[in-house]
Amino acid sequence: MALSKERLLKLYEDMFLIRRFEEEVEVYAKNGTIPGFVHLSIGQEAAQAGIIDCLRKTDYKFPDHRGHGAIALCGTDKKRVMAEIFAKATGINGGRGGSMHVHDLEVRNMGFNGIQGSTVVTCLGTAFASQYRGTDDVTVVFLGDGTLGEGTCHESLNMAATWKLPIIYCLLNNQYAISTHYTEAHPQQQLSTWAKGYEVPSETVDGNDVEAVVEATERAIERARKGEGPTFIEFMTYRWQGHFAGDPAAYRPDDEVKEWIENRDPIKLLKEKLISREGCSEEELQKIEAKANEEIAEMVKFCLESPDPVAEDALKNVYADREVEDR
Amino acid sequence: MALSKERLLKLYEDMFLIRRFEEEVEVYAKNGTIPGFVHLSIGQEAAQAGIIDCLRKTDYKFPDHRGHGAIALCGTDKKRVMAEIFAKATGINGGRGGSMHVHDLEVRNMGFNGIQGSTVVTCLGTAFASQYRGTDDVTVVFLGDGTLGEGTCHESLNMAATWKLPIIYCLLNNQYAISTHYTEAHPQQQLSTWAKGYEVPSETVDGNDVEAVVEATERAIERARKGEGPTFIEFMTYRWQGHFAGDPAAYRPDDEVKEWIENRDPIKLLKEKLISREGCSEEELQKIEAKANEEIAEMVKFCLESPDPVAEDALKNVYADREVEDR
Amino acid sequence: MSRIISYGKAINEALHQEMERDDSVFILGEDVAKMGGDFGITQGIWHRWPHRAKDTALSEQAIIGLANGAAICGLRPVPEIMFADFITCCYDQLVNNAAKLNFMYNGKAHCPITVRTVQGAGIRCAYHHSQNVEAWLMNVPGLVIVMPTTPYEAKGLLISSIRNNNPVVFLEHKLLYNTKGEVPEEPYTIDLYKAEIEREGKDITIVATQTALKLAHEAAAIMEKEGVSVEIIDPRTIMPLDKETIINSVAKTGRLIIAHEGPKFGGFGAEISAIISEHVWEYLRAPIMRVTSLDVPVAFAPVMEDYVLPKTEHVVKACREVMEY
Amino acid sequence: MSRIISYGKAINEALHQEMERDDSVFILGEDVAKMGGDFGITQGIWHRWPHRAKDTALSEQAIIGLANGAAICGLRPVPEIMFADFITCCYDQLVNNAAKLNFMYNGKAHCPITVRTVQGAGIRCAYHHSQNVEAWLMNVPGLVIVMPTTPYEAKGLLISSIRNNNPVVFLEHKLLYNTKGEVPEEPYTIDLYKAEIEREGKDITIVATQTALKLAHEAAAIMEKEGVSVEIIDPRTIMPLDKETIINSVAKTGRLIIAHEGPKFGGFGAEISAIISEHVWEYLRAPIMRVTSLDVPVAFAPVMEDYVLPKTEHVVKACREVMEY
Ligand SMILES: Cc1ncc(C[n+]2csc(CCOP(=O)(O)OP(=O)(O)O)c2C)c(N)n1
Ligand SMILES: Cc1ncc(C[n+]2csc(CCOP(=O)(O)OP(=O)(O)O)c2C)c(N)n1
Ligand SMILES: [Mg+2]
Ligand SMILES: [Mg+2]
Repeated sequence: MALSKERLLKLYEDMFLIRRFEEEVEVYAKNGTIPGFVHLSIGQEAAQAGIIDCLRKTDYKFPDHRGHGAIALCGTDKKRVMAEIFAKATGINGGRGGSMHVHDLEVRNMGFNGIQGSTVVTCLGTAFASQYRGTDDVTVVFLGDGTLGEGTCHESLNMAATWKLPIIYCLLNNQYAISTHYTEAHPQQQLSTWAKGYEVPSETVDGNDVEAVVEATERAIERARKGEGPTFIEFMTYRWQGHFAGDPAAYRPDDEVKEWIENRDPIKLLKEKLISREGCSEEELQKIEAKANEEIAEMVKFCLESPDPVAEDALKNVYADREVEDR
Repeated sequence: MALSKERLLKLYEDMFLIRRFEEEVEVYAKNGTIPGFVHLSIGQEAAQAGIIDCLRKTDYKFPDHRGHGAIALCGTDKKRVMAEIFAKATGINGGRGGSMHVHDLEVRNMGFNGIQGSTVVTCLGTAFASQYRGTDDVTVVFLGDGTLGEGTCHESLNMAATWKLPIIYCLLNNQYAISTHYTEAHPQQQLSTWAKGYEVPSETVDGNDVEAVVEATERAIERARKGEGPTFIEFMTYRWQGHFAGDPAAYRPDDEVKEWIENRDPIKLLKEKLISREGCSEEELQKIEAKANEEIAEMVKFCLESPDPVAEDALKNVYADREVEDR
Repeated sequence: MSRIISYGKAINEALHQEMERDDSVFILGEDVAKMGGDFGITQGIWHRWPHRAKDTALSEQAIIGLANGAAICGLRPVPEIMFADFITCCYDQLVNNAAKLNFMYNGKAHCPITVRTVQGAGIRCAYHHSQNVEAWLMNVPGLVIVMPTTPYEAKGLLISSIRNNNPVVFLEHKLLYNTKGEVPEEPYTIDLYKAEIEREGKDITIVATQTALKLAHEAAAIMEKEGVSVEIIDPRTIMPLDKETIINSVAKTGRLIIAHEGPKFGGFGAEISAIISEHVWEYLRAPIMRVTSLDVPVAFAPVMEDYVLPKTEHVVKACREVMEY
Repeated sequence: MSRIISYGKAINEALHQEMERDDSVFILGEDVAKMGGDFGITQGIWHRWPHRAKDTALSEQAIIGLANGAAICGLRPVPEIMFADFITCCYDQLVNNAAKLNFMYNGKAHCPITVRTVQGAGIRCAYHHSQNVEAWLMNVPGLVIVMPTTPYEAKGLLISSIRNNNPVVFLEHKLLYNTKGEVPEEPYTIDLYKAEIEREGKDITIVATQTALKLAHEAAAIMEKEGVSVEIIDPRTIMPLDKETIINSVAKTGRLIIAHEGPKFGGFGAEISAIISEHVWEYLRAPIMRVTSLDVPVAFAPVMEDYVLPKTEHVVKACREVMEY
C-alpha cells in the first residue's frame, strides 16, 4: 500500500532537512567548532525519518549515536538539538551532553548514550511503564548492526518477548561497526534471522526506501499497541561517511561506497518516486529544499551566536536533591 | 543406532554412582557436616554421565553448579571431588572452592563458578585455544534453562558461530531456575529454538534417555572436531530435589514431581532397557550397584577422616608471583 | 507501636508499606515474586499485588535497565539482585546509566530506583557469594550507597531510599537477616544523609559498618574495662557521606579506627581516613587504623573464611595501639 | 638504541615485539585487527600475524571471557577494551573471573591476560568516554592495575605486563598517546611492582598518576622558585602498590599530596592517604591533601570539562597550604 503524496512530501522535507543538518554538523566538526566526535547519519535518512514519522509524541523513542536526524525530527526545537552538538548553553541539554547525549523528555526522545547496547535494556523500562499503566504508547529503540553483539540485546529481547512488551527494535544495518563488516561479527546473512530464535516476528526491509520503512514500522507499531509484543526489523542501509566525521573509512571498498551513493541515495530515490509516480515537479521539490536550507542556515547562525555554558553548571544535577561540593 | 551393551553397562555404573554420590552429599549437607549450599543433580544423571562419556580426557569440560556428577566422572580421583565439597584439605582444590568451585585441570575439568553464565564466555577461550593451536579438542559447556537468560550466552554463541569454534552447548533444561519455570523466563516453547537465530544446529533430546544423550552429543562432537563449529543441544530433564539441598521446592506441582520420579527416572529407564533389550540379569546390575555403594562408602569415610585445611592457606595463590600480606 | 522483629522482616515490612502507599512502587528480580526471594525477603508481595511483583529471567542487565527506564517514566522500581556479587553483571547499568541519569537529563528526569541486594561473608559459600561490594561503587558520583545494620535502620532507611529520587544501592548483609531488634509497626523514614552516633565516647572514634559494628561494640565494652571510652559511628549511608559527624567526633577524640568487612586495599575505610587527614589532621593524636578482611578472595572452608575476616580482637588490638601511641 | 617516539607508538612497538618473541601472545578486540584499533595502537599487527589478531563483535564480556579461557590454556591474550568506560560491560569477567582465577585453580592455572584500555578526560567526549576507572578495580584482590605515563614506561610496562602471570588491567591515557619521549628500540622490561621517584625533593612528596604527573611537575617548578623542594613519585602500578617507596619518601618530607584525574571520593588517592596515616603518621607535619577532579560526571562542553578537572594551580595551592601549615 503506497503512501500518500502528501505524506511522501512531508518525508522528503524531513529527509532533506536532516541531510542538510548533518552536512552542516560535518563542516563545523571538521573545522573544530564542534568539540569531540560526531557520528553522521548521511545516507540513512529514510530509516530515521520514516520510523519517527510513524510515532506519536507520547511514544518513547531511543535513537542511537548515529541519530542526530531522528532526534531532530522528534518535535524538539531543532536548533536546540544542533546547539547541544555545538556545546552551547542553548542546547537541549545545556551543552552537558553533546552529540551522543541529546535527550528531550518533552517529546519523549529518551536519547542515546555512549555505551552501545545500554539503551537496548533501558527501553524495557519505558515499555514496561506503558504496560504497567495500561497506556498504548509504544517504545522504539534504534540499534546498529555492531551493537547487536552486546549481551544486553539478548536480555532485552528475551524479556520483551516473554512479557509481550510494546517495543519495536529497529536495527539500522549500515553493514559496518566502525571497520568491521557485519558478516565478520555475526553468523547470520541477515540479522533479522536472530529474532526468530525468540519466536519474535522479524523482517528485513530496504532501509533506503522510505515507503518500505514506514510500512514495516507501522505493522510493528500496530502489533505493539494491540499488546501483541515486540517486533524486530532490520533496515538495510549505508552510512556515506566514516564512523565519525573525519574517519577516512579506508576499510570499505570504493565501489561499494560509490554504489550506495550513486544508486541507492534514499533522498534521490524518493525524489524520483515523487516525480515519476506522484507527478511532482522539480520546482515543487526545490521549494521544499530552499525552505530547509533557510531553516538550516538560521540554526547554524543560532548555534554560532549562542553563549557557552556557565562552567560551574557542570556541578549541577548530579543528585536530585543535593548539591555537589565545589573546590 | 543403539549403544552396545558394554557401553550401556558402563553408563549404568556411572549414573548409579553419581546418584549415590549425591545422596550422600545430601545427607551430610543436611546434617551440617558440609558447609554452605549444595546443588544436587539427582534425576539428571543420564545427561551428565552421557555427555562426559563422549569426551576425551583432553577435551575441555565446563560442568555447571549442578554438576557434581559430571565433575566426578571426568577422571579425577572421585573422593577428592567429594572432599572438596566437604571443605577438606584433601579436596581437589584444597577446600578453598567447595561445591561450586571444583576444578581439575589434569582432566580438563575447568569447573564452574558462582556467577551463572560466566563460564559460557570463558569456554570461548578454551575452544579458541584448540583452534589457535590446531588441535581437535572440543569444549563442552553445561548450562541450565535459567542461565540462558544471561547476556553472556548471546555474546558467546554469536562469537562461536561466527568463528566456528568447537563448542558444544549443553543446556540441561530441568525446567526450573530456582522457582521460575522456563516458560515464564523465556519466550520459546523449546529452548533449542534459540540457537536457530544464530543459524547454529540445535536439537531438543530426552535428557533422561542416556542413549539419546550420547547420540546427540556424539553428532555435535563430530561436527566440532571437523571444524564445522558449535552445536546447541537442549536436554529435557528434571531435578528431583529443590534448588539446593534443603529447599522444600514448594513451587512445583506434586504430581509433576511424582511423574518424573516414578516414570522418568533415568536410572530406572536404563535398567529396564538393559534387562529387556540387552538381556542383563537383575543380579548383574546389583553387582554393579554393590560395587558403587562400596566405593561411595569409602569416599565418605575418606572425607570424614580428612583434615581441615590450614587456615593460613587462605592467603595462598591470590597472585601467581607474590604473597599477600598477613595481618 | 514497636515490637521486636528481624532485620529481614523489617525489610519485608518496609516493602509492603511502600507498595501500599504508592502505586508507582514495584519489585522485580529473580524469584522475588511467587517464591518471595531467595532469602524470603519479598514474601507476600506477589500475593497481594501480582501485577507489581515480577519474576525475571537470570538477566541482571535487563533488570536494572528496565528499572532505569521505568524510573524515567516516574515509577519507583525496587529491583533485587540476588547476591551483591552479581552486580558485576549489571555494573554498566549502575555506573554508566543509573548514576548519571539525573545528570544526563539535566535534572528533568530522576532515577528513583532502589537496588536491593545482599552482601557479605560468613555463610561458607566462597568467593562468589561473600563479597562486600560498596567500594566498587564509591568512585561513581551520582550513586547513593546505603548499608543498614539494625532492623530499625533496615526499615527506615529502605523507606527513605524508595522515596529518594536518586539511584540507591541498598546493601543488606546476609548475616544480619536473622538479627532482631525493636522496630515501629508504622512506616517511618530515617534521614538518608546522616550518620548515627551509636555510642558516645571521648578517647577513640570507631567508624564501622554492618558486621564490623558488632566487633566495634564488643571492643568498646572491653576497652571500657580498661578505662578507655570509645565512640562508635555508623555512617549508614556511605555515599554521599555525612562527613561532619565523623569529623566532629574525631576532633573530639583525636583517634580514629575504621572497621569494615571487605578487603582493606581500596576499601571504604581508605576514604574515611583520607577525609580525616585532610580536615582534622591537627586534632589527631595517633595513626588512623583500619580493621578489615585480608586482601584475598574469601575461601570456602570455614577455617579459611574465618581466618580472613576481621574479628573483635583485631579491633581491640587497634584500640590499644592508638591509645598507647 | 633510543629514539624519541610517542606513547602510542611505544605501545605499538611493545605489542609487535612481544608477538614476535612469543607465539602464545595474541590480540583481540573491536577493530583491533584490520583497522589497527580505534586509536591506531594495534596497527600493523594483523598484517604480519593475521591469525593472531582478531576483530570481534561488540561483545566485551566475550572478549574478556575468551581471554580468560585461553589464558588457562597457556596463551597470553592481550584483549583491548576500546574505552575504559566500557569495562563496566565486562566487569564480571574482570572481577569475578580474571581476578580470582589463580586463586580458584589454587595456583595450578594462572591468568596471564593484559587488558589494554584507554581512560581519561580531555577530548570533549562527555561522561561515557572520559572516566578514570582505576578505583573501580582497586578493592578486588588478584588484579594488577598498571598506569603508564611516559612513552618509556608505556613500552616497558606493557612488555612486563604481557609476561606477567597475573591479570593486568593496563590503563593507557588518551591524552598521552601523542606525548613523546625517549624509548629504547630493543625490548625491555620494567619491574611491575616498583614505584618511580621522578624527581627528588625534601619538603613535599607528591604521588601522582598520568595526566596529574604533569601538573605535579609544573607545580614543583613553581614551588622551587619559592624555595620549596618537591619529590614526585609515579606509582606506575597502583595495585599491588609499592608502598615502601611512598612511605620512605613521606618519612623524609613529612608532607604528602596525592594528585589524580578521577573523582576524589573513593578514589585512588584515598588509599595512599590511608596507608601513610597508618604507617608513618608520626612523620607527618601537615594534613594530607588530595588534588583531583570534582565528584561529578564529566560534562561535554569544554568550559565545563575544564572546570571539573584538576589543574596545576590546584596542586600549587595544596603545596602552599601544606608548607604554611
Ligand atoms: C559498550 C561499547 N562498546 C564499544 C563502543 C565503541 N563503539 C561506538 S560505536 C561502535 C560501532 C557501532 O556499530 P553499529 O552498532 O553498527 O552502529 P553504526 O556506528 O554503524 O551506526 C563502537 C564499537 C561503545 N561506545 N560502547
Ligand atoms: C549471575 C547470577 N545470577 C543469579 C545467580 C543465582 N542463581 C544461582 S543458580 C540460579 C538458577 C539457575 O537455574 P538454571 O540455569 O536453570 O540451573 P539449575 O539450577 O536449574 O540447574 C540462580 C538464579 C547466580 N549464581 N549468578
Ligand atoms: Mg553499523
Ligand atoms: Mg534449571
